[in-house]
Amino acid sequence: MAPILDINKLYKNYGATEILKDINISIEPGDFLVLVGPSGCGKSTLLNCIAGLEEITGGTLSIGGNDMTHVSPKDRDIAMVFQSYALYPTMTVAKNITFGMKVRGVDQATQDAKLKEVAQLLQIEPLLNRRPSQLSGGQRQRVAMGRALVRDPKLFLFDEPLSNLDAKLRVEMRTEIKKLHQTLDASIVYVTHDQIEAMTLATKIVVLKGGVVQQIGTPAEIYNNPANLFVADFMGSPAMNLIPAQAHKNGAGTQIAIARDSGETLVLNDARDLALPKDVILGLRPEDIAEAGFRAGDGVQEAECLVDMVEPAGADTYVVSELGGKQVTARLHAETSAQAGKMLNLAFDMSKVSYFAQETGERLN
Amino acid sequence: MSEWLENHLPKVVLAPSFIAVLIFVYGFIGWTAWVSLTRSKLLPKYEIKGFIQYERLFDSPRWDTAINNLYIFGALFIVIAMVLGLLLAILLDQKIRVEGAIRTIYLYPMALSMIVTGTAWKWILNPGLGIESMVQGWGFTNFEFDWLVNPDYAIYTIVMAAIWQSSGFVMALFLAGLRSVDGEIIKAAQVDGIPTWRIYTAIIIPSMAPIFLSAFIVLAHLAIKSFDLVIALTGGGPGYATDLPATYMYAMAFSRGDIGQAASSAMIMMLVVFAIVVPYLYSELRAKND
Amino acid sequence: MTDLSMPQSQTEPRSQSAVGKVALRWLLYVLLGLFALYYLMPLFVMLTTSLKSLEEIRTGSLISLPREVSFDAWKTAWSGACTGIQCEGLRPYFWNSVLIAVPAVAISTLLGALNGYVVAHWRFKGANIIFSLMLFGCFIPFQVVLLPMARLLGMMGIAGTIPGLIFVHVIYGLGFTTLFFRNYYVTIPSELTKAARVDGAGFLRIFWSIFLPLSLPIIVVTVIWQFTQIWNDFLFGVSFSQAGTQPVTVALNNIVNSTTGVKEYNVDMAAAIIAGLPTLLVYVVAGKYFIRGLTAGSVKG
Amino acid sequence: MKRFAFATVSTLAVVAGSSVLAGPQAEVLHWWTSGGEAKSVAVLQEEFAANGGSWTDMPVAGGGGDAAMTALRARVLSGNAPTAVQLKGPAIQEWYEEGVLADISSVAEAEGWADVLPASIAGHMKCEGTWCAAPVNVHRVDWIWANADVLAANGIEMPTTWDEFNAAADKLQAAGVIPLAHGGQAWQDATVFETVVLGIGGPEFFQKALVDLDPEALTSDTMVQVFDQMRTLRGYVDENFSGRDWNLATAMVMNGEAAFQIMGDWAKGEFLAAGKKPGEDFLCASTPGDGYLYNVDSFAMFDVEGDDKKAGQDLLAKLIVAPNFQKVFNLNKGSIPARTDVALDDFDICANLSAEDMGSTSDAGSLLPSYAHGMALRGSQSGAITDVVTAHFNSDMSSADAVQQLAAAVANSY
Repeated sequence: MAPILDINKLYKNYGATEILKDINISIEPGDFLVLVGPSGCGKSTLLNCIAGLEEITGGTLSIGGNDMTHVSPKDRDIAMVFQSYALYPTMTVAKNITFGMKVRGVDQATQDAKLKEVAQLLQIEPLLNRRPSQLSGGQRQRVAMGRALVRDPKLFLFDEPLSNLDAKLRVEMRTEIKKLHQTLDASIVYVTHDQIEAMTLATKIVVLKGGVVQQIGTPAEIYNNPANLFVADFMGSPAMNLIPAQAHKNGAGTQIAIARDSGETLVLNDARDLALPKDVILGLRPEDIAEAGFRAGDGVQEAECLVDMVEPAGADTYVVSELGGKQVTARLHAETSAQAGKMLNLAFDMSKVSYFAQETGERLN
Repeated sequence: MSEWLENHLPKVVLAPSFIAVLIFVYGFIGWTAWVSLTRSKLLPKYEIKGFIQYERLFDSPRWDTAINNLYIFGALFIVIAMVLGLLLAILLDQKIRVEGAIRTIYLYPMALSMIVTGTAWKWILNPGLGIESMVQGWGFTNFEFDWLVNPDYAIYTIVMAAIWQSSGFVMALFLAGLRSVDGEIIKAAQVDGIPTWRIYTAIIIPSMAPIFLSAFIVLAHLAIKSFDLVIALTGGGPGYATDLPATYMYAMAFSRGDIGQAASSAMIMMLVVFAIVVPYLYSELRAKND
Repeated sequence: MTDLSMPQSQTEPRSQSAVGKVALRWLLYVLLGLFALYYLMPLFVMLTTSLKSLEEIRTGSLISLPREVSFDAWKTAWSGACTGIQCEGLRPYFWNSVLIAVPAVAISTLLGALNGYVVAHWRFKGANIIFSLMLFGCFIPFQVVLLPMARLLGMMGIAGTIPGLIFVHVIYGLGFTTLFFRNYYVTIPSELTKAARVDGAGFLRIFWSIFLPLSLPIIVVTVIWQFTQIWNDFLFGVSFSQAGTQPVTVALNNIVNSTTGVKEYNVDMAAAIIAGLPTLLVYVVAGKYFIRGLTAGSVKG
Repeated sequence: MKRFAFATVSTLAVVAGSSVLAGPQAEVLHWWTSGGEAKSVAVLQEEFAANGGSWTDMPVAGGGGDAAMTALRARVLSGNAPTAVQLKGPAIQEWYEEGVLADISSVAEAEGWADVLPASIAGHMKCEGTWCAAPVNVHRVDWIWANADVLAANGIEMPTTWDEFNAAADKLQAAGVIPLAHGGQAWQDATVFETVVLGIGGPEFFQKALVDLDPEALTSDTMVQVFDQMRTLRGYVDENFSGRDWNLATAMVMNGEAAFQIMGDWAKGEFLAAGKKPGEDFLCASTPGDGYLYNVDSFAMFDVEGDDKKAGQDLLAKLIVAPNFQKVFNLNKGSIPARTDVALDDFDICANLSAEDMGSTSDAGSLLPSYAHGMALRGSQSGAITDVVTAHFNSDMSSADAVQQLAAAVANSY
């Protein structure tokens, strides 16, 4: 089966400024692709290019196997949900949802049937005769989705649809979108700057920065094997610990030395045979540093560290310690006895460590 | 074909207006520039004779008066109309019971042309007929208000009538601005115990900067175009003490049959407009482009 | 935001503040009243004069109330005053003005709306320059364009006709109408256009179904502005009309301005008020929406 | 002009749409719009209609014809000129030089205009030897009007020299009467000015200064004296004169507030309208000094296409100068006929005086064109002079300065 969306060597310039550079993305039917990155990374522009709302400067783009590079939005068989919802203010909810069909000359009976179906699905039947100004944020969000769903397109595009909602509603709607994706088996491209949204929703994530793709992969790949320092830092909360260290070949494995302001150098051993340069950045997620005795495995190594700060967070307690000139966060269980200013024995899971080159930030292992 | 049309429709829609403006504004400005270099009298002629018309213009004491009047009139009119407009807007913004009626009263002069109201103003300002004689009739025999007939002050009566006509519109602009200021900021200021007048001077008025700009432009354009007003009120007199560039130009072109001279004065006027409007356009488009 | 004095008054002794508040309130109304007098004065003079007899105007004070109210002058102005060899008052010219103003307002408003829509939401290369050039057109003194315009109207074969006058008014109204609509439309989020495009609507469909229904406030502003300008225009009216197409302002001028004839001030004033009635009416009826439209449009909060 | 012929024809079709028959046609642009003036023109329209013509009225009032001239320029430039236009003085020749006037010599010769019109007036109607305009009337400009009762009460005779006038004015001022009713509008200032030039300098000086624009005359001592007298007159005017319409000044004379007014004979219409009788309630006399300043209204015919329009022009020209119209029109308007062979029995004493003086001054060579009313000079020159006159009258400019400025302004006006 042909990929539902295939972007090939896409470039986008505004005058002399390059907004997107050499973008290559391809997704299969039923994929949920999330474009994630900090603001200004070009993710919304890329979405607009997919929608045909922006002309692309170079490259090709096909949807459902058809070349759509220069096709106008209305002929791309897509539907889009916007950050501000972009509901037509003078139309009722029902008219908002059926506007697209009306424009396309769909007969009234079909319109009514589809409207009913979608209204049911999204539970917005009581709202159909209201105007957007009479709706709450969450309701508007549903209507906006309804407007997209009713079209039954090949590809759904979502442009930061949850960012205008409050925290609780955002989580609810997130779940709902995920459910919809599963029930409809729809193909979706979804833009967000929220890495948690990306992780929870995506079947495939594209991390963008400065108009360049940093990494494409499943959420697990992105999380566990970030392709560079940027991805490592951007994805996950609290962020991955990135610690300057020195690597030495040590028999079959690698010896890692981390300088400490207080006390002697911390020396850890990675059993993996890695060809590393001397100066590296060691990346380790907070959950891969545990209190000694709570984590076991081949790669686990223990070391005494001075606790600078203890931050209870309900389910977990975060402990911060200085390593290699950085504040390193460890995620401990809630009942830990760690106390600020005291030494604590920590267990480092060296099998999970990522190494990055100090100069380029690229992943080394 | 239809694909092309769909893609280019915006340009196609804008094109007729643009072409019209190109011809009927810029073409005509060009025409005027050309004629200003000729010795056209009763009807335009197209044989270029150099800058003689500009020399004549700058030699004319009447033109000097007209330009000076434009400065006085323009500055006073714009400043006072703005201050008054703002003041009225603030007064009207205090939950006035009959706001609708008062607002209409302030606004209506904009609806009437000066051909209509000029005569009434002439009478009101005339010392023998209007305010002066009325107040003297009340027993204040020393009361004097003879600006209309005093060559040194007549221009100020033009300012008065012009303000009468336009300040209501400025008031409307400012009132609209006041109504659109975010209420939360004001509540916050009130909670902080800031006095009302400080709230206006420190918070509300500064946030209306764009309206000041719009009001300025509308007023500046009225000031430069002011014509009916002068004709109806003073006819340029006493003497030619209240002549403005627009009336000067009209007199030259249509009662004197000196079209070349009129064209050169028009070009100078246009330069003044240009100097005012271009910075505005620049800032306007800069600000709203993002 | 209007009731600014409320929270403060709670911090002061009650009675004192209440007195001060009432006094302030009175002062406010007195001020507003005084300004209202200033604005009403000319209208008052015109009204009273129009109700006096010519004899009373010659002998009495010009700004006193009429001793005897007479509507003869109004009747004369409407249907009897001479505007040349015809003495039919303003009536026949009124209709000319309507024929000129209504289409000219409608066309310039519609074009302004389309132009504003393009400039605000379909920006293409050079759109801003085009817009600036159009805006500058607002500021051209009309005396400048009279002669070349006359020539072009002649070449187009519409000199002296009502279509010719409509044409002129539309051309020189475009700058302002475009400005009004553009400033209003830039406040409408561009996502709305995008959503509609994805929904399959084209340029005109989006304008018709989405922008036009949203435009009522700014249409009111534009119509008021244009109607006032066109109805009150004298310069174009006198230059580009001929016998039979002269607008009401030219007729008014013919009644009011006599070089060597006897002046009937009461008729002059009555004629002036009659000629101004449509615009006055528009302001009185639609004034409220005018302010509202300005709030919605050119001013962003 | 040929280029625009098709446009002209098509627009004319619109105008002419109302009358299907191709009788004589005329669209007449004039600025006689109100009261007596309009009724006077209506007389012409009736005669025109009685002769089978159809008249389209195109009145444009304002500014002594300024607005009408604006409209005329626009009409001519658009190739859609009116058939006949109220034009006067050198403006006729100016328009002729633009090549847009029609030749009506055939009518003039058939009707023998040359025999019935005074030579100087006929001169205004000719362009390079051909007849191009038809005179309607003769207004005398150098009139002084007085309230008979006020003069009698103060024991004053109508003044015949400016010194007498000044003496009378001083007397009146002492008695608490405003000596001179005047409206401070540029053209009224100019009207007074030219009568002073005529009175102090005499007809020859007037010709040199205000017709030939001789620099020597303009800067002469006589001219300084003229400005001195203007300054003196300024002292006789009440302080509210600025911007006052001429008819309000006339009203001041009528109700005894003021004694004199210097104004053309249209002021008579205002007296008559108020029911005053010449010779009894008000007096008329020529301003101090010799000579006669005339202001002749006339119609010029513009080049138009179409036989019906040309026929209209000929008919119109014929009727305008014909004795009947000359008489009826001028009875209405307060002026006197341009042709000298009309019986004046029905006219009042002021008109008779005017006609008498016209005859005698014509013979004496002191029948002169009024500069203030656009009879003597082209627009730019007369305008330049008026600028100085009105600036002097409305400020404290010295007479010496005024004379200098006058010469400079005239030099700068070509």
